[in-house]
Amino acid sequence: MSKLLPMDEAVAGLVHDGDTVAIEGFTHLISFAAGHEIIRQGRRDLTLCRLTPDVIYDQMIGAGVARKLVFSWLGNPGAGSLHAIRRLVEGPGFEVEEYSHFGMVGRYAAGAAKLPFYPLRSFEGSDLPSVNPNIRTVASPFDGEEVYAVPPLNPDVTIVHAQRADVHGNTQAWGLLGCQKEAAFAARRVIVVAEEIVPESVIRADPNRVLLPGLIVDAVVHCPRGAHPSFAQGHYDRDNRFYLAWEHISRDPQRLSAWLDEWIHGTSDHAGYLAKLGEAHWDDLLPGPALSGEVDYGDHR
Amino acid sequence: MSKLLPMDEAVAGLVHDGDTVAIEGFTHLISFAAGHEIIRQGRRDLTLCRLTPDVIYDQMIGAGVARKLVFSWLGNPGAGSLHAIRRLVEGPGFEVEEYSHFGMVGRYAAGAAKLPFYPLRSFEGSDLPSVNPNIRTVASPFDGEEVYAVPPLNPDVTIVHAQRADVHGNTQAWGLLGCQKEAAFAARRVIVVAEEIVPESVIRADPNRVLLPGLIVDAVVHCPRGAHPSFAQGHYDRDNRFYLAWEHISRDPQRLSAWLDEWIHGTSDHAGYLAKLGEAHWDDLLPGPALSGEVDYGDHR
Amino acid sequence: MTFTRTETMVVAGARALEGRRVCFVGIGLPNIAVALAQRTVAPGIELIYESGVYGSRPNRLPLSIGDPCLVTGSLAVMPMAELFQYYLQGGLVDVGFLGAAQIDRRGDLNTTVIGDDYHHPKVRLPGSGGACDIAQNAREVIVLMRQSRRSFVDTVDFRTSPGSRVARVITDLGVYTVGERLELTALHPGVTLDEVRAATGWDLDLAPGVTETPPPTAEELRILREELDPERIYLR
Amino acid sequence: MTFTRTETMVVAGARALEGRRVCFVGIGLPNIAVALAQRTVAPGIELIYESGVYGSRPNRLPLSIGDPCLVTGSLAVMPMAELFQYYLQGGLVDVGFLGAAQIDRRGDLNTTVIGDDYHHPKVRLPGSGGACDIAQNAREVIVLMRQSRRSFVDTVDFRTSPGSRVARVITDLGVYTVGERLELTALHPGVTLDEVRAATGWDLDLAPGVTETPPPTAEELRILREELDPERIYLR
Repeated sequence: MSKLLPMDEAVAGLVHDGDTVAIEGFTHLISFAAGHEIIRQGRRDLTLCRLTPDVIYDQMIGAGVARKLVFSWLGNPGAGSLHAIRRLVEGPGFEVEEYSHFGMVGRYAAGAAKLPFYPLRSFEGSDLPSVNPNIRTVASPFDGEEVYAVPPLNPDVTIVHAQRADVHGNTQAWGLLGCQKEAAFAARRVIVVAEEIVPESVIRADPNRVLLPGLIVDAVVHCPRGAHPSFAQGHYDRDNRFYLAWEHISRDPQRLSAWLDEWIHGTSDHAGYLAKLGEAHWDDLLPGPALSGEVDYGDHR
Repeated sequence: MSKLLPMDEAVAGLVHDGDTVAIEGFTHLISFAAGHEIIRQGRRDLTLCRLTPDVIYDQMIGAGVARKLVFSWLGNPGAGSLHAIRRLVEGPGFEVEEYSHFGMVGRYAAGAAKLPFYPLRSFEGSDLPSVNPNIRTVASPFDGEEVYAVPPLNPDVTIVHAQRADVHGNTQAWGLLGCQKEAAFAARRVIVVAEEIVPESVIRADPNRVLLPGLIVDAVVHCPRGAHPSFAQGHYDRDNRFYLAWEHISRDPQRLSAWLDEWIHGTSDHAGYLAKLGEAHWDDLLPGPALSGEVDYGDHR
Repeated sequence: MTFTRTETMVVAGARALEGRRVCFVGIGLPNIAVALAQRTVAPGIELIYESGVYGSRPNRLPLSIGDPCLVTGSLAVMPMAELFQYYLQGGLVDVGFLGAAQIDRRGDLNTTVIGDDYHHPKVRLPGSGGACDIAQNAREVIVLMRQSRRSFVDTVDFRTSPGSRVARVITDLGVYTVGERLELTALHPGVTLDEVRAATGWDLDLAPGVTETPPPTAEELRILREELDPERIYLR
Repeated sequence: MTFTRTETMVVAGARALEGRRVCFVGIGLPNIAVALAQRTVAPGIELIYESGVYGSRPNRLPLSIGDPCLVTGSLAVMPMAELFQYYLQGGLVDVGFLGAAQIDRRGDLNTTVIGDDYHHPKVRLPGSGGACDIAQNAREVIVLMRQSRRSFVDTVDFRTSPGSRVARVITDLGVYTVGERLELTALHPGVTLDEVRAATGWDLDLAPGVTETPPPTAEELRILREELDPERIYLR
């Protein structure tokens, strides 16, 4: 049975006010298109989780969809700051919960593995445990050694962008994988957004390449270039000019609001956003080929 | 710098009497060739670790190389029993340490991650913790829930068979991966045995396919068909007739001893073993092709 | 049409998978029962193996749970750590399908040793493998095994896997549901109650209204004998 | 040949990697320093990034630690969980290369907040990212940062990453070794001790025999300016 849905239906059906939402992807494969649709639909009171909130969460939080942020690195990588988030964080009323990257990865991993905690070596000598009661210690039952631990994180919905999926949600990705897998397995509901929808046979030809099985996927959205301005390895490069421009847009609440009006509320969907961007925009973002080569699984019968 | 060595030199240099040794590979990619060379060189007092001791450890233990076995499933899969091991286990003096598969996987994973324990949900209501003091409980520092835990396992040497590696030890494998990665990262020394030695550029063309980085590899041995009678996905099938025959060889200590004399001590290396087997032996073990297809990493510059 | 009791057992095992989405396939007889189920009552069922494969569509009957035919054309192949953590412990497995050497009236399973002393066993069996992990993490467990006084015992010699999630036991003689304890719900064709009692090491409980297992159909037998196991590897 | 203090800092950072095998590259300036090191003193060094890449050979200067040019042609790309657990926590990283907003005399690093109250910061900084993880698990840590009274403080406002493994600090003014506390070991060309003292928020310790950093060579400057950063992204 096909799980293919348009983005607006997937978001309307699976993302609710008050949900804990993770749009993951470490610099790579960030589903901006899904974040934009969440803004268009006016969701409220979300708890947003991401290692690196990135420009997408600055846009979403600037648009007022969230009441809390769970994260580990709050910046515009290589380009500056996330001013919409900073304005809220530096003022009262907006909640933040902060870890290191490894701590966030561990939270998703414990959520995916249904464990009550995840042990790790970090935080020793850091002030982070003193401001986050969710960072504790646990003693080994073997030698008594203490390590740190973080609790599971189980989003209501995780949204994963990938290079390809079939209509059942069987999903493959290559290049940086971040903690997309852990965040998806930890979630109650999963939306996959894919550059390409491929026949199931393409997935089955290379089963070691799987990121997610359709088993855990609730909706599949076909959305080419849906990770813009982040990148999709082998498909398009990061639009770094946009990241640099965001520093200025985000710094000024009025410019931010105008940008949201023009690019998000002023477009009906990602196709509209892309049309506005124009095809020429991609001229220097498309890489040449660098093929993986094939391996032989063997027709063992 | 190349790490390529003949099997005899790799084993002579890296496997010592009294070592804890893991030859891993779950039914797939089991380095029989390395096990045979350990027999030829007359190692003694090894602690052998494997989820499924399989025919290779029955041969090694039958040949007298080990004093202890750490494992989770002791059988000849689909074919019967491992009689050489059973004779020792059912008698006095030979030490065993027994887990479930998940428990063994967790021990390697904790060893690889340098953690003092690995938490998991298993063993509740089982008698295994009552006979193995290394299976304990640990309470979550968040909600107090108790789960089970196993301690890290750090072999002195892990031996991994794979489809291909470069001379630096950068290794790729496909098909069943077992816990080869965890067992190798957990080990103090690593030997990679490969069906094919490929240029580094083949590895770098598909970096998501990596199993092990050369960083943790001490020696690379080129040994085609070195996993026989187990299999190498896409290269050759399992030699099930041998597994069935082993049931009878292993049941009789004299036949076992004669088999070791003829096939291991009577051959100087794996090339000799293969020559004795004969090329016609492979006629119905070679699969037809089933290619993975390629992905595009993109020449991002 | 004649058929063996092993065939009836495998057919009953296959039928028990109707409507299931994800089945964790244990070592031995479960392999052929799921292969039959995929071809009859459960064409959409996805199979998962402790060897690290999900969504297998084997082109032949697998000789073991690590057969290369389970890999080629599957949906996902992964390190065992991922499969045990995210699929099994993560709660994605509807039903675990296990065999055992001994079962007792509570459904506890023994695949470790025969005899009272673990350290000096009469017979050393393979051990847990993934069974203890599956028994605790699959939503429910179905057991497929041959029944005799030696395998159906009052209390297992060693509790490898807890019976807490065992929901059904299917043998070559009949079918049991398991709540607090095993209750016989169906006798296979040609099997008598006396015969079952003689093959049970405790005072047998009967479910209200014991029925007879519908015999294997001609199509089920054809698939088993011609497609799946012409060399009688599992059906011996 | 003229050169800037930022260039001297980056060159000194690159030179510090001589003889290292595996370097964990943090956000910001470390990126360009390791790129220079790969082209000069440490051609065989393997780079590892928290984004999940090992053994990168980028065809251009990466714009961030998640640039696609780090992936294509690398030796291994993996889930972050694997990288943090098996490579970093597993003890395979010789040296972690970090930046920071504040450092204090003990080498503790702050990248979280400026101001005394975490909950109402004067300035909210990015936070730990992987820094706290690297600081505890790399065998040793080198810090690369610009020096001023605002960045070199007596006690950091927030201890994001412990200084316990910080072995060396390289700034635009000089080089420090770190045992119990920072000690100045070298001044960059043209920098006076008074200038350094004025840019240090505590009573500066000097190592015995403070030397001068050898100036950037023409070749180092050529690589930086022509090959690596012609648009002055890092060298601004």
